[in-house]
Amino acid sequence: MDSMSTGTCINAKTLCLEDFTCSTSFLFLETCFPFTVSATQKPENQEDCLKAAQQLQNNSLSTCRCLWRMKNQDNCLAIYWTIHSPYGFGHYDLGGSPYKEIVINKPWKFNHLDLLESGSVSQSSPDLCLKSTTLCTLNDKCNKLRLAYGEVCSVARCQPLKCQQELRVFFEQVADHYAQALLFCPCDDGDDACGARRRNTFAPSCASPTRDPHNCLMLWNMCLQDLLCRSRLADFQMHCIHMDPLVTCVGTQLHRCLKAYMGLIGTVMTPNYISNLSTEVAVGCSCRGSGNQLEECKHIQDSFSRNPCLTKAIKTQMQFYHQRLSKSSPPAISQE
Amino acid sequence: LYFSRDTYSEKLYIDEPVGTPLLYVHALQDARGEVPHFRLGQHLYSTYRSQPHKNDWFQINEDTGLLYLNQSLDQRALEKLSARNGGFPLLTIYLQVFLSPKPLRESDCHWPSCAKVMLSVINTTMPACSSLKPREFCFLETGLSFRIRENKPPGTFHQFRLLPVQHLCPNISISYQLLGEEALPFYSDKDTMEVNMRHSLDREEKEKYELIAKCTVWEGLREEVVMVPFPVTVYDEDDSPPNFPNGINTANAVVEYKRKEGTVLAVLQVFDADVVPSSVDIPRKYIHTMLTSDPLVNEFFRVEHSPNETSYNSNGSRVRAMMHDYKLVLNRSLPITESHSFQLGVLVNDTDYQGPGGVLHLYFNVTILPVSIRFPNISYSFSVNRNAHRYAQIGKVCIENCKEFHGVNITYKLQSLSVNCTALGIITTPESTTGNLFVNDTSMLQRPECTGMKYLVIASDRQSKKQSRTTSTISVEGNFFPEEEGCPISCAVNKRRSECEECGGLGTLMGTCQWRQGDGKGISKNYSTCTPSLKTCPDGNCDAVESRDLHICPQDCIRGDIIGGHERGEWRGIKAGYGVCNCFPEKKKCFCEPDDDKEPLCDEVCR
Amino acid sequence: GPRRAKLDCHLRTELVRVHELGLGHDSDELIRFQYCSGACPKVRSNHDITLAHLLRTGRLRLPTQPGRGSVRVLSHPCCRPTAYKAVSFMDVSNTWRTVDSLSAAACGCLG
Amino acid sequence: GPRRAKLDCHLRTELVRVHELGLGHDSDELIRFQYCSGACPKVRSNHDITLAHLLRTGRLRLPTQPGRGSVRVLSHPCCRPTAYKAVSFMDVSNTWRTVDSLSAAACGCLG
Repeated sequence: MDSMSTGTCINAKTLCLEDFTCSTSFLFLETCFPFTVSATQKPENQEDCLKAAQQLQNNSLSTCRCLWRMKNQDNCLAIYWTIHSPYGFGHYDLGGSPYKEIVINKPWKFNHLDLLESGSVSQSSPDLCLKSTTLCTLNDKCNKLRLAYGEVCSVARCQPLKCQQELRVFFEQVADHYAQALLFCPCDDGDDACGARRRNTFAPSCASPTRDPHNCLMLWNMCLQDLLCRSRLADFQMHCIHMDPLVTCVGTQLHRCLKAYMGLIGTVMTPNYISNLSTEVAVGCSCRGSGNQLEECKHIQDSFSRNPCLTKAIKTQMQFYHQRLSKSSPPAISQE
Repeated sequence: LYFSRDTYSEKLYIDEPVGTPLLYVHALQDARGEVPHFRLGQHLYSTYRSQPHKNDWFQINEDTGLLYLNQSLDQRALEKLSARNGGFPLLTIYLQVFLSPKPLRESDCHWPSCAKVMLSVINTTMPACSSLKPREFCFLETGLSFRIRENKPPGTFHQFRLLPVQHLCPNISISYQLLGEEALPFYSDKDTMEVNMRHSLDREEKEKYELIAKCTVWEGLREEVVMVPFPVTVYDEDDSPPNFPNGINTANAVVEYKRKEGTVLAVLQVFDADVVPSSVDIPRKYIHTMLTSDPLVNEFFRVEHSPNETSYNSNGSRVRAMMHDYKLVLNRSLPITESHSFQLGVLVNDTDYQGPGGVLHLYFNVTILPVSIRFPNISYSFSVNRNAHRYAQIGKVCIENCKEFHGVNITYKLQSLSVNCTALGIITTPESTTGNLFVNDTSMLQRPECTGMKYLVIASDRQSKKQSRTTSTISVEGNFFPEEEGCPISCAVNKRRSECEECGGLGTLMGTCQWRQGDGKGISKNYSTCTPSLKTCPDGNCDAVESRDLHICPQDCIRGDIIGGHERGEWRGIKAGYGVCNCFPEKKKCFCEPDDDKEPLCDEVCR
Repeated sequence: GPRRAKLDCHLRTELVRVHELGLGHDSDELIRFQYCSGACPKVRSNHDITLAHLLRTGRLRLPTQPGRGSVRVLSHPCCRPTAYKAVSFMDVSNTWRTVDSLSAAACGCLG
Repeated sequence: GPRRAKLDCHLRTELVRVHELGLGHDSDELIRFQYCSGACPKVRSNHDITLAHLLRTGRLRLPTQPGRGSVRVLSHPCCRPTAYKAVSFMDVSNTWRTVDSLSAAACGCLG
């Protein structure tokens, strides 16, 4: 078992299976939640599932997590949700995030930025979104991963599922600051071309066509059926909504919220800017036909379009990149 | 019984004394006489629900719903709880309050019979009263929102006082009220500071009350006012029977030329003032059945139900409702001989609605008219040039109303009435039920003795074998001139006007290809190309004749590679091209590039 | 030696703006256009030796192409791509487009 | 059509005396020397169209090769033999000689 998965749920499960009482509870729990391929039937009595879960409370399984870029992430997430599903606070509160806290602010630098600034690669329009696209093209890995999703998302060859998958690969493998430069590049007020590039750079017309938008509750249910989407949604809920009930939006929490926001891109709950000229974001769904669950539906919409911390995080990130990408930018600084 | 909120919240400082009241939960009755008993979940939770902790600190009064501190929460206790929070600082403690007498499973907490309590933990002791700002005496930042079921008995659903802060600072004088409450179905009691309903509510009259709560705090002579939103959502009950908007429950449906499966013949609407069942549950709850035992009707007709949320105006505010469309649709293509009229009844049942009138009847008066295959009483005459190449499209024949027909399988045939000269063929275009006459044998045209042709044109419906005939006379014009030697068989191969107009190709009417000069603006639909006939190619449609042979119009029919700046047609062909598009049908390949791109000069390779 | 290797047939990269490609696409995006260039060592086949000789001595008269200089004859293998790859970009209307076989992926001396 | 195909890559024949071959053989016998030449328009790819455009517009600056002008770049497949055949003749001392792979047997657009 590779080093990445020590301390993750994969490791915790291996230890558990070596212990008789632990493995009986865990294997029973696996039948409660059809996340693992092997689980077929579902016990009628949910009570036994809760008892089995409670027996594992002091086991390392109930505090294990997964890592963003680990190998066989799906297995790890399946184990996490097998343990955590009994404890939900109702359908619309997913509890904690399966992803382990990550140290974020490693100092980074755009290579070739000097090349761009020296003007040797002629830059006709100073539009910073085009500039961040160029920076990605000049970086081998970013260019390769961007072309990979670009091809399966482009017009006349769009394959929505493959497009979503390649988008996820892009965000999981490219260095964060390149992905964020593309996603949160600042545009001058009224610069429609820049805003249009920013809004289409992740091929929404292919990845999440919103011809007749789903009801948000249906979209939520679809996401919960998918292991990865459920995990990214729980991460977003935890780091962009629950972590700050008094809505203070303080310090590093902003950056972690952006990481969670980016984690949703490429799932059915892919958010995007609402227009070329706005930095407000929303997920593509409507609340028509919600019946008595209009409040829950509106809550899903508001967690993207009326989320003060998310809005502040995006604005802060744009100011940062404005400073980093504009001509007179100081030498590389680690980003707090 | 149901909670008036799905989440209650309050602030929690460290070392607040035992017995400190935290908040009241409120339950409203579904039926008079119901008495609520509140029970607290055994565990309290942090961010990670899988790490519940035994609840030693909080208690609830079973009858009044008052949540209070049973044991003071000190620094050590806080650290113990934080240890189980996955490494995050403990910001929130979650509790669960149950209503129903029989204990629900603890992990299954959701409205209406279980409410979440969110205590925002502040890692300091309670600040002195004097240091608190007026706002902190009045309201919390987490905001208020309430749920009241329509048609249920009125009751108390909120009390304004922030219990902990007013318990520790009793001499603060404070008052609350709802703005404009005189005209509202709610009122606030000055003494108990509770908010009550004057009477039960009707969602179909108003479903959202966007109220404002006003708090006034006096500190000595200074008076401070704080206002916050106080939204109340009225929850729906299926208490309105479905009805016919403007009373129409009958529609006529005539089937004539449009006999294709999927054709919508008529639509009837049913209005329902309720929004439950929601669009997810409607397929299960809103049932419709065709009241017929006639196998023909069941085989050839179906009813499609599509519910859409709508809204109407009710004294100044919008109220959501549902509009159900019932479409009568052809389930299979109807034979042209079929002739029949009947009334089809459809029963619509809102199974969720318990009262009378939950079942409605729709009626479709259906008339199926037979349709005849008949040529207009004219005989067709066309002309063809002796130099026309094979597949030149000479003209179209069409039975009466052919443009109207859908789902009817008409085919056209030719029978030659002239002995020494028969050069034409005919192909049917299914969508527009027309017959395309084209040159099929050019050798005949080149014989001097062949000066004209006469044909019998027969249109027949494959299913009913019904037929109609007419005659078509063709005059042969022009003198034959042998073609330029070495010309390609497809006009599309040529890349320049000169090459194009000196050659013929399959599909040419006069023996010479025609050059289309494009607008030369980037990748454009109007690209330059060489075509057998500007009328039919390229027009974005690989028609019945062109699809016979790729050499005729590869621009519209190519499925293979298109090299250079282009946009592919949705199924086939070149939708847009850059500069000149020319094709090599035998290689199934087309090129689009500006004409100035002559072959590169003989670069140094030649030395 | 290495200096010599630089001249041999190999993959080169040029940063080109999409609107410079000459395919009619309009976009300011940069793409990495890769192509093959460099010398192919003469394969001492009898045919090539004879052909080079006949060309050099002018013994071989080449029919000219109308308006396009003399017809091309090669007396050695040519440095050409042996594999291609598609390139994708966003055009000015912010639509993702892909052009097949636009960039060379590998080079070789052919023929 | 056939008239234009003559420009496309195909087999050509030239009657050459053996001593003109440049292989050092001495004989006045005539042999049929076959070689490949012509354009390859139908086999070009997007890569070729773009490369030709970049070359023509001067957008592609080619590094020069010492002593032999700019480095060779081909913006179209090259017309080269795809099969060879031997040629036999009697030299001045009336001995039969055979030169392997002297003449092209078939041509193709490569790369």
